[in-house]
Amino acid sequence: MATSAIIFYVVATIMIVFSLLAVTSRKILRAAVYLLFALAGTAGIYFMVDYYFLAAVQLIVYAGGIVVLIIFSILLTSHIEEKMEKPDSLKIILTAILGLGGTAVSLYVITNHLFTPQPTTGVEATMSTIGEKLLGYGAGGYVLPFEVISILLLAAMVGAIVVAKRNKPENHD
Amino acid sequence: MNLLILHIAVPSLTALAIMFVSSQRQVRTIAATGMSIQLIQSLVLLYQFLQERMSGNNAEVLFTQSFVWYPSLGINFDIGVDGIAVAMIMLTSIVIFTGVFASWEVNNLYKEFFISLIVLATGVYGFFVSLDLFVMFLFFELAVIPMYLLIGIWGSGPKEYAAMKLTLMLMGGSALLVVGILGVYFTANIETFNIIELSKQAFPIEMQRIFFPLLFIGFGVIGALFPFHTWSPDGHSSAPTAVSMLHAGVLMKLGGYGCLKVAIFLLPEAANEMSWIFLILTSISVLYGALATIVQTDLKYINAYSSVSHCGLVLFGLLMLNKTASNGAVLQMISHGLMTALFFALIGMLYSRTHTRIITQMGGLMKVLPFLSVCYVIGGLASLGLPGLSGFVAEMTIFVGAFQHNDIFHRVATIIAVSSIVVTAVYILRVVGMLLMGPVRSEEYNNFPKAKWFEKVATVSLIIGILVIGLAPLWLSTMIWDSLGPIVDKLVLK
Amino acid sequence: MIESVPLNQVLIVTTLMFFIGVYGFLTRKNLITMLISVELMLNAVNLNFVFFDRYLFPGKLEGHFFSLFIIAIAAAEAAVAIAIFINLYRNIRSINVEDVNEMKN
Amino acid sequence: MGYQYTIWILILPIVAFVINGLGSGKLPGKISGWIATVAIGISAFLSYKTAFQFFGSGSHEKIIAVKTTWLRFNEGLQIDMGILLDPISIMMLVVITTVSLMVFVYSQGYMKGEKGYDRYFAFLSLFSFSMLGLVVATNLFQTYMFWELVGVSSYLLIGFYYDKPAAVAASKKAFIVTRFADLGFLIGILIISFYTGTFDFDILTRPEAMTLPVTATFLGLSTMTWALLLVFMGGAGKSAMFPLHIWLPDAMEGPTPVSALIHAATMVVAGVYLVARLFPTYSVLAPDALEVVAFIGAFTTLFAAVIACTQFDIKRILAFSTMSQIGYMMLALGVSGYGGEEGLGYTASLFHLFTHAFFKALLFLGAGSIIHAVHTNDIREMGGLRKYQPITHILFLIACLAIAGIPPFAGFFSKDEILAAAFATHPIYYIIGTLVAGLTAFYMFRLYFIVFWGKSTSYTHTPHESPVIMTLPMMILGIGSVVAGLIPFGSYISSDGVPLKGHIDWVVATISVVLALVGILIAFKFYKTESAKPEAISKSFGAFYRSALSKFYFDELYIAITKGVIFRFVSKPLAWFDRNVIDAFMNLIAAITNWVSSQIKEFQSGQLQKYAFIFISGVIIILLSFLYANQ
Repeated sequence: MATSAIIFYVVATIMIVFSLLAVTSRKILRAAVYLLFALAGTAGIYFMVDYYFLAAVQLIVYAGGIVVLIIFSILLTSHIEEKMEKPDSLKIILTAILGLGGTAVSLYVITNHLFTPQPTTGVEATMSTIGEKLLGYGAGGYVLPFEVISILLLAAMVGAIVVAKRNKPENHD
Repeated sequence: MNLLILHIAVPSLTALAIMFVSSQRQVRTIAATGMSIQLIQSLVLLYQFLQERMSGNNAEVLFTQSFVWYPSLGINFDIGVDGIAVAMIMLTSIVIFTGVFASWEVNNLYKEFFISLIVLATGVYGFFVSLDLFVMFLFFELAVIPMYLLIGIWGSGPKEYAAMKLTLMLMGGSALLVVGILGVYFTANIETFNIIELSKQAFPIEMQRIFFPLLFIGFGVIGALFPFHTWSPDGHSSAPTAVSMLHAGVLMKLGGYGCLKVAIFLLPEAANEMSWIFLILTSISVLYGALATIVQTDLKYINAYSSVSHCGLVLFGLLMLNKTASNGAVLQMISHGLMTALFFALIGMLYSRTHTRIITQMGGLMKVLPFLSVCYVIGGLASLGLPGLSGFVAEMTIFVGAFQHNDIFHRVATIIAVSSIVVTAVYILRVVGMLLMGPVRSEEYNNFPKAKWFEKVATVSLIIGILVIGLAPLWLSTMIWDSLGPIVDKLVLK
Repeated sequence: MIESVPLNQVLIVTTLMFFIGVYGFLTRKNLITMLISVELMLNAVNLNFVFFDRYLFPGKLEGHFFSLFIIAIAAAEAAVAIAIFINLYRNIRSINVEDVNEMKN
Repeated sequence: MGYQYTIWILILPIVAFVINGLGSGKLPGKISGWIATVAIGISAFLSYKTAFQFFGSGSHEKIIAVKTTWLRFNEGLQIDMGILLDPISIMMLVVITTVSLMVFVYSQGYMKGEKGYDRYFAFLSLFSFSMLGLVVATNLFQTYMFWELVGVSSYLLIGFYYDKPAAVAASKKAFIVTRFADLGFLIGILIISFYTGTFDFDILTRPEAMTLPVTATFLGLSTMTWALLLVFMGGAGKSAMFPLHIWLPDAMEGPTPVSALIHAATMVVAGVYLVARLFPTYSVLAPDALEVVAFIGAFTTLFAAVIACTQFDIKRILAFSTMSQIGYMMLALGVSGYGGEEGLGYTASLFHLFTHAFFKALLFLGAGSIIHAVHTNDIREMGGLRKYQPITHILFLIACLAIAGIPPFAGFFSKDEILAAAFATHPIYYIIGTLVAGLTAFYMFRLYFIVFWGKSTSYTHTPHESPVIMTLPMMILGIGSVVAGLIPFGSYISSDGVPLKGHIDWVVATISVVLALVGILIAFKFYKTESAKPEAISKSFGAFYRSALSKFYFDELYIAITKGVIFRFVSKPLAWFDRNVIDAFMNLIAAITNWVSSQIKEFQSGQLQKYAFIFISGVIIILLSFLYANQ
């Protein structure tokens, strides 16, 4: 067995375990931290498939941005020591059945489907290629989605500020 | 310009014009003008139609025109009329014309009232002129929806209940219709909703067995087919005068018309095969409606139940599946339309004076309101089938046609239906006796205002219609007969 | 890794991750933990894109860019969501999903 | 010379109806009466002209004077409007126009100053039109149409005093009972048309031309017999035959001239006319039906005569007498054969119809004259009127003698023929007929003696003789009652169109005249002066007398059936059923829908996680179904 395969299995196991912990942990801050590990594992896999830029973005935005954001919001809204109440068992069972069923169906499809790679020659995901593609407006260029995402981010930023900002006292009755 | 498009355009424009004026005077002037134009152009249409037929134009439908509307599904705005449609349009024009005059004194939200009323009429006209099943259905719905508002807002008594019940039951019928229409459309698989085109298709009998009942009951609900008639008494008794007139006079006819031109026309084998089931239902409805009328005390209930009986006769005639009886059924639609409109108009006028519709609380109106009473008697006599008035022509054509059937079952059913004429006489005379005759019930009756000019216009136009058909029925009967050819011949051949 | 681990096996990992996210989304009551579950699902989808790209269409970068954009959108989403949560907490002193029924009725 | 002008016989009365009807309340003074009278007068003149032209020509063939298609049912069946002239229709034209004219003139005096004067004449004109249309009908359906119109005019005229509850009830009853009979008539027409494919009298009354497969039977009788029986039911309804007679006595609520015209001379004999019109058909295709006609006729004649002996209302006595006399006519038709001497009954029946029209109209007009003078219908409140009303008295006496069958008055000849015809075929019917002849004489003279002789009652107003406008028509009818019997009727009207030699059967005549004289004598003894004998005799009959006085309780029976059974046990439950079962069922559907929706409303909980759960389940299910479909 190749080393890379072993590494993959290890990383994959870590990701799955921490994902499970993230959705089951009863301490909310811990859940956030487990999420961080799962995301970091993902970044690791990106490295393994040679998408270094994506891996970096994953680490910066997800691990560095979103998780921190989540942790801050937890700190703002919850007591860290407080244990969340356990969801009722009926709900857990039903949801587990649903999840397992979904998994089973998906796995059935995945294992039974024969994937045939397309033999294409193309570009490597080097930084310069990514940059050219991202801002290219010729064939295969992504400038339009890039710009759209920019606007979206701007809008989200404005929106977040508007929503989260404290109402002025005169409006607050 | 095609006269048929004008028939849809004029009411639409009238309704639009009403939107821009405000005073009651202006509103009703516009409504009356629009509907008078409509009446005149219907007469022109009738004249032109007869002219065309006389000059030897034997096409199935005349004045056809087609506009592509939604090509990918084959929906076209196809219009065209045959003799039956012309007759029904004529009826509609008379009834809506008189309906406007009968609602001359609507004071509450009069603008909206007239708009709804005329939109309803537009739907009816559209239904009769269109040849495309989809468009037909569209107009059918257009006619049903304003009914809800008209009863719910301007009605009396438990009006919300009645409006809801009526609309829901008719919508239930519509639901069956949609299924039936789509069934026909997809089975034919020729990418068109045009009735004439569809009628040339041979539908497999298994499919017909499924969709014929759907279409027949779907239209039967609005034609007051037993046991789907119960919206009729509640709806009519709560509806304002003009709405009752239009509803019983015209809207219920959409049912019979649809049964003939859609259900029986498109699915003749199933009609042949299954007519007996519905024949039993309609025979029941004829006699049952009449018997249930005898004990009613509310004038509108009386008329509603008698409508059940009379409209039962319409479907009964159609189900005999021969030309004579179908001819009679169409005649009966027209005759009943005029008659029942007259009744409802008169009931409204009497109610506006006595403020009750319970016949046991009234009496002796003949002395104080001679004009209206005489009109009522004429309507009653037409209803019980007096020769010289329209009811006789229609009923006798149905009975004679039905009795020519070779099957003993059909003849027995005919005898059952015929016996309703006695029951009809009983309830008509009961009403006339209690309501109009006898001593004047109360002192204040003497202060009743006499019939006003618009009331006279309304009743007299209807009575003229009744008399014309009753005295000289041959032209009308021939006109309908010619148009029945394609429909009924198909039944016989197969 | 591409040569040594077949596509089917890597997809198993993403599937598991996705449905773990679903499970969390459906069982958790705290809105923030629900957000965490959503992030898990998004992450699983991202991985799928990357895998399909690398395994089936080597040399093309569509999957790569899709993932990139998804990460960006996820960031935006998280920002707005957390803003809403905080506002919500301010108003009803709770970020329990079952308590959020102000707009019902 | 053609007969096209006969159309005016029909048009004039209807024009009078339209003018009077539209101008109701606006026409000045008595102009409406004159319009109607002039119109019917011209009609009468034209009828006489037709009669002279037709009978003068010597041929008795049917003539279709006018014919136009009114409504077409299918290729074979159609309703024609036309005028058929043959001996019986012309005879009826003459009778109807004559009696109508007399009644119209009389009414101008009788109805003077009444409210609704123009309405009255409008209705009368309508009636004359309908009745004339009925008798000249060229086909069965035209007959039916005018039959209905006659019924409606009768309804309108009986209910003329519409603010009198009794009149309203009577008119309703008359219409509904006859309508019920008409139902039979209509079904009969339908059956006939089904088997023969025609409504035309021309074909229907040529038995030799009919080759119909009368194979179908029902309850042992051929369907044609049933059809003709049903047609007879219609006739029996209009002619007030037992058991459909109950409307006629009540119909006397109408104005008296109306009773004279409609309920004595013309409309009530329409049934007889109908059977006579279809007589060849009856005779050849359905002799069984004729048996029934004879039986019903015989029973009614006796039944009505018995009741007539006990009544006290002058108009009701006359009404029962009318029933009894029409029973005679039916009896004669029923015992008649087709053609030759066999057909004596047919001739006799129509002869009696003819003479009866005169004397019965006269009796009613006389009764009207009396009522006009004393303002009551009850003969117990009358008496000694011969002093006050000499002209009425004489004319009434003539009419009584005519109806009693005393020679040489009109009734003698026709009644003798009937009895002779009955004697030739059915002795039982002959015995009944002769018995009734005696009874007739008795009750008519009972009436006569009580009213004109008897005790002299003290009147609040002194009775006076009626004005000339009323007595003149009575006189003309009186002349008719005397001489009508002398017409050689058989040579004009016979069942097969071949003239029948009329002769008097002296044996039969003697017996019946003797019986009639006995009847008159008894009446004279009992009622000439007041005496206690009638009281005693009626006591001795006990229950029988009481039930005859109450018309054998038929009214009560009918009310029990209609009010009790149909109204209470059919209609009421049906109406209840409609509201509480069918409608409730519809409401139940609505309620169930409501309930279901209130149940599933829970799905719309606003709970995000539930939505997501269902959403994901849905996705999985769809996936699964795709998988399943792809295998």
